[in-house]
Amino acid sequence: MTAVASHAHPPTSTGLDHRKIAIWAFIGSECMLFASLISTYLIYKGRSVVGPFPHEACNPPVCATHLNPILNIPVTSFSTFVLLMSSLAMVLALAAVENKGKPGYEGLLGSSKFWLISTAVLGITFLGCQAYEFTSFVHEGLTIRTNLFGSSFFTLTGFHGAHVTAGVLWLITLLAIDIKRGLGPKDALLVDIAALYWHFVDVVWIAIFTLVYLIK
Amino acid sequence: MATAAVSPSYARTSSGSPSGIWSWLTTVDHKRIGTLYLYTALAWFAVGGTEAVIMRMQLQGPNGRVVSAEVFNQLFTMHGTTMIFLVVMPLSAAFFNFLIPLQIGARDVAFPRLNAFSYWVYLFGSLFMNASWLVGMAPNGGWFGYAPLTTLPYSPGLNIDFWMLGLQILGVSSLAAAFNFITTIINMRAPGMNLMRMPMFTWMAFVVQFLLVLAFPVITIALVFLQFDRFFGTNFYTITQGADPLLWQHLFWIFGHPEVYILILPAFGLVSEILPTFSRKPIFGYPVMVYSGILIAFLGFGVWAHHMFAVGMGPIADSVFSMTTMLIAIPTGVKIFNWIFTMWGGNLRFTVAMKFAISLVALFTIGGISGVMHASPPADLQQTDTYFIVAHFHYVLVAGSLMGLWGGIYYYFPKITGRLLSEKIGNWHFWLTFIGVNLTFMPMHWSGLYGMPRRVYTYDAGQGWEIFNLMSSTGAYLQALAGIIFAYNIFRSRTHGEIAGNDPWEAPSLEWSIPSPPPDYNFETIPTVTSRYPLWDIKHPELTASVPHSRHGDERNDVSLGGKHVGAFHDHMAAGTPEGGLNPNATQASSKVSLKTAEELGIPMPYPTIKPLWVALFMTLMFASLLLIHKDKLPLAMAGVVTFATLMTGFLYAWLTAPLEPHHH
Amino acid sequence: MPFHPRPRRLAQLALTVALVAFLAACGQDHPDTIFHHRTDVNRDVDYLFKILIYAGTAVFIFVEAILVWTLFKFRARPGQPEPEHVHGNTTLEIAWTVIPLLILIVIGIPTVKTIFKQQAAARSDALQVEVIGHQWWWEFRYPQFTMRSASGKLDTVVTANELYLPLGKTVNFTLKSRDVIHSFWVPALAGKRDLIANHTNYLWYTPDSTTSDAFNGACVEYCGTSHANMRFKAFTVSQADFDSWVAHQEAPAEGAVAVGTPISPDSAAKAAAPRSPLGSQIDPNKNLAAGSTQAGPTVPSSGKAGVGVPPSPGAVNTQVTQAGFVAFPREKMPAYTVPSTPLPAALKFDDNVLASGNAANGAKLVATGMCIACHTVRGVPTMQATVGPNLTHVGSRTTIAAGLYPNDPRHLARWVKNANEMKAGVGMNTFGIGEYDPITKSTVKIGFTDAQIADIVAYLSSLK
Amino acid sequence: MADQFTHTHAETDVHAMGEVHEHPTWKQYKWVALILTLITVVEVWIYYTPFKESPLFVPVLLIMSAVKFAIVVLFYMHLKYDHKLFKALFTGPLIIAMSTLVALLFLFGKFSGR
Repeated sequence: MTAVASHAHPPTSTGLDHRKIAIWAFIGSECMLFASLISTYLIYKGRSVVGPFPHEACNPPVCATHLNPILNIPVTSFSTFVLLMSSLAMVLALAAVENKGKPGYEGLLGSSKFWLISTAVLGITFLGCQAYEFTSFVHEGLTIRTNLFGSSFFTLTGFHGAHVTAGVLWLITLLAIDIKRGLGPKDALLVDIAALYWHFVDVVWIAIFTLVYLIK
Repeated sequence: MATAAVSPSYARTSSGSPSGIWSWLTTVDHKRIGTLYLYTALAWFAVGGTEAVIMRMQLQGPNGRVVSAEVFNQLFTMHGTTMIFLVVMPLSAAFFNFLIPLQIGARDVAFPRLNAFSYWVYLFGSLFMNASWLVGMAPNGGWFGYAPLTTLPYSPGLNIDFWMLGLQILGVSSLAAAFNFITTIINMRAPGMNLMRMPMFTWMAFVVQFLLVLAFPVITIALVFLQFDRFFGTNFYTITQGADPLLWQHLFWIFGHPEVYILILPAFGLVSEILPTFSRKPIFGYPVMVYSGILIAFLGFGVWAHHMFAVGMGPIADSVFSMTTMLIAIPTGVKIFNWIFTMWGGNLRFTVAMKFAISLVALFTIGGISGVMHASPPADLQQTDTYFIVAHFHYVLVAGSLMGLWGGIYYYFPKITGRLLSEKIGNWHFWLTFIGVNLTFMPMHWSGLYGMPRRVYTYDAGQGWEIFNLMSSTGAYLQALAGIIFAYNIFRSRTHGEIAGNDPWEAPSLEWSIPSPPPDYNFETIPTVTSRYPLWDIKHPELTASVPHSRHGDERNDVSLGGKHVGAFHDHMAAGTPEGGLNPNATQASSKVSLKTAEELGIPMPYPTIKPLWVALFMTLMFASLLLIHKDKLPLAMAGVVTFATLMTGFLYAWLTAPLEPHHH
Repeated sequence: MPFHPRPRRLAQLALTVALVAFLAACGQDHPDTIFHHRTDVNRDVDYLFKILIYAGTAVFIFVEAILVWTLFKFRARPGQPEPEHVHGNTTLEIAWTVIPLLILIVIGIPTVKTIFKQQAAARSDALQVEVIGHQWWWEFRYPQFTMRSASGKLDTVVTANELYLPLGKTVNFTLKSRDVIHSFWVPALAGKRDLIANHTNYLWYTPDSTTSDAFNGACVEYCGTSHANMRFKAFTVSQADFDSWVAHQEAPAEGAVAVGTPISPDSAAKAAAPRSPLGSQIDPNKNLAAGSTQAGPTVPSSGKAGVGVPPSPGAVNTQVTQAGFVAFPREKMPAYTVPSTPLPAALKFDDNVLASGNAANGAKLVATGMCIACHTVRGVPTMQATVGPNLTHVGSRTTIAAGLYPNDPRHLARWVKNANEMKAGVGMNTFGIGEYDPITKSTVKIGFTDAQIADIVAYLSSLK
Repeated sequence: MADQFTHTHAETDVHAMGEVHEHPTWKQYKWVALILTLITVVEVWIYYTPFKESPLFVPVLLIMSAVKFAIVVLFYMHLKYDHKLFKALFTGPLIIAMSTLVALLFLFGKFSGR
């Protein structure tokens, strides 16, 4: 059998797993994707010819009726906090998988299922906030077609939301595997790459929250 | 496990390897995928070339009547799009696929099924985009697709829809392949193959993958905006809503300029393989060649606006982008000189591959010099959007990229098929190409400076442009003839070419140490690499004693010729003598050489699978469903998207959960 | 060389032929060349271009010479020993990094200087011309020259596809687009600049040769179907002729008046009110008294016309007369500015009816027909639309369809009959009965007969 | 099989076989979460104070979000503890992305104070 084994896959040149290199390359690529989206939002900021506007009221004659600034900072601050907490849950899920069965990881801290569910639920909460935000904007007269702000805002945050959605589906898949056969230290990489993706999406939101919501 | 005589010995010409349509549809072998890329890209080259010839027929004389304005606009749009996305990039991908694992001493790429997926996406995407011809609505907005011309009010037909959806599909292919190759090159190098020992082609390929990964997201977003504008009524490019048409231009060229290097660097890499081999000298200044490639790529992200000097960005931006653009000339110039000095002092053998490589060096220089002329905005304002710039970028992309790629095909065809391309026919191909290219594109410098705008389907008589256009058209016909000869050469040599043997050119790198065509597992034993020129080390250890970057403690010090230890590398050169290529038996028939199968050797090979093809197909159909929106069938379009997305996800899930290869032990 | 020499001999032959052809070509006339020295800007560009081309040629010869020398010197010969493996040479590599850098500095400094020079604001006394790109024609407006119509509407001198520039005076173009991106270019005068919606670009230069001349201009940014057919003519004329031309343009065409259309020409109105009461509006200083051909600049700093060009006394008339310069004389048009576009074979028109065209009938047809939906003929109250080119002085123009055809009855008639057949994708409807109209996607039933078209042509041609 | 390859890996850029498992601890995670929350609270708080009108508002916000960005990347994405290759794979593109963003804002006149 040794003869056979000698032909088997050699270890990788770096000692790292292929998938982890690929996910980091992917995240690098995503940087450019979101940079393009954020640039567009910032370029078009203040260039809309009709309201509603993000931070300013819109009055006649520019708008038919008085329109309040549309961004809802309290709700978004809450959803930002939720997403940050989901990142915490995610690292704890990874730690639980990596250290399954080790001392100090008994109980809740070692329950990868709990932390995966928490992450997913927090992610879904974030998406719920976004859905609430979008519908209330539409009620206030801002759709993706209304003006440059609407187009670039919905596209940017929508792209981010789509990434969160994909992340939630990924987490649910991991959860299904965990329920089916249990995730252990051997599967740490599976969780790790999902976690990297998840944190990256969080990090993008940190930038969006400041650049879109807080800065006038 | 390794029981003998389970299957016949490996030989491509006999029944050893699986054959038949199904084996190609399900293949995950990087070499077969590379071959698929190669022939598909060559087929599209025929299409793109035909488009060019029709255009040159139209422009042969003033007031031409061969095609209408509308058809001409579709032709130049599709000619550009085809040549860039369906020919040069996939031809490069063919070499990436075929060569990267062989050059770094790997058995396959990091994600073999993803690799198959990339190819199928490319195939379906290219078919989708060209299907527009069948409905008479080929894209007509130029390959650059400037908004607002491409927005709904100015382009209400399906033409632009085909284009933007097609590019999105092709982008998926390029991105997937890029992640794959990045991982492969970082992670699958054979022992001893450190970064500064990688062959130049692999280096340039490595750089190109990063360009792809960073450039394609930007065009993706620009196209998403266009899609949203056209399908959902957003305002990214809507003039009446205050949109800025320059947004598209900036996003497009942030992608578009790195794209130029995506097109040229693989050819540079191939030339850096060919020149040393046929000079019998190592590449001059290897580290500088590597760094200049990286520098070109890096600077390539800081020059995009030189495509936009005419839009009025203001003197500061013009000056900055002018300077960064001029800077790029330096690493490019370094490459040219290093190539020349690679040949200097060598024993030059003028094979067809070598001739193509040399003509890249000679002619790319012209494109480089006219490039610097364009880098000066005041001069550029007279030159841009005339035939002068058409001349410039065809010297870069035809006399540069394509010459390099043709050279690469002559050089690597024996490795791919086991047979040499005919040098006799190849000489006709080369000289007709060389004359044709120069006759086509050199006069365009003059027609441009004498005031002829580009992208015109007709021009007036008496402007002094007639003779130049006639020459350009004649040159184009010569190039077409050259293309036909090339096709014949490939067709004939595949079955009647000389048997190549492992190493017909006495080349230095790993891919030449294994049989031609290589067995599915590539290397019986993963080689241990001890220098940049492993095969030359074995053949001429006395000459390579001073190779830099062969660090202390390297096994290369143990390498010696004739019977003694020459490294793990030497042991497995199954079909050859220790020297690799000069095997007298090999020139007779490689098919007689008995190679062990992967199974016999106990090498786990990935299972063939059809799933990537299905995922690619359903993804393409998902995008294609969006076309129905403009037929006022939104519900049907959405139904199509949902159906195909579901199918795609289902097959993707099946793919991801199926094991890649047998679990041995 | 084990290979067959025949292709190479072919190559030598081809190169010889190409060289001969080149020499023949270079001896030809190149009217649209960028190497004309008729503006300040083009001379600067030429200076820069010379640096670029000399440096480029030197590099080219140097590189190719070393390359060719290498190829001959180091070709493989039988029995040659293996070449020495040289891996690099730091000195050399530094040399060919530094030397190109020096060359680039030599190019870069004048480049940046020229950028800032040419993109500085135009001198304040420049002639202002507004260029507006349309799919696929050019609108040229002269905002410094305005007049008031009987109805009190303030009009500007506006023309289509023909640009008149006074010699010796800097012209500052304000570039805009109504639709997609276009690019404004007269190669013989200066480099191009794009016309972009929601952006205003500027371009200035001074045509400063001493002889009047005609040049070809073109759109050089792909702008859709008839991009190739979006051309124009630029005429550089003496200041006196320019003033005369302006005066003529300010008045409605004689033809419009002659056929008895019920309006009072602007010139009459303005004769009564030599000073516009408009004070600080668009063009406060202009609003010339009718006939005073002094091309008054808008800019307060210079009360006088032009850069040191005195008002031309010969053109001072209360009436614009045919004796004055009203259009670039056709007989003086160089051959290269006369379009040679062949007529579409499918489009039939009975040229015999043209001789019997009645301008008065034509005037009625135009003023009451569909033409009013898109065009302006100043002086005709119903003709106020600005979708298509302004036709006030269409009869005096040398070409139609944005430089695509000569402006003569034969071409004009076919244009009116079926413009889409004459120029692909054009926005003008088909008016010839029985012709197919791609815009309405139907055959024209309510339109004009050939005889009616002849009347319209007679009328349009009279709008000198 | 290991001994056949380990010696040949000496000169490749390998740190260890398999993952580098120096992940931060639970304690660190807690602190990181706390800091992130605090910064977010401060961000939102100053949004509602007169400081909003200060010229320092934007720079301060940018710095705070950069800090948040950095600590998530360094600790939650454990880039601080991971292979240097990953640092390169992330920071390289990030630098190009941010430079592109800044260049675009400049080109569209966002820094010219209108």
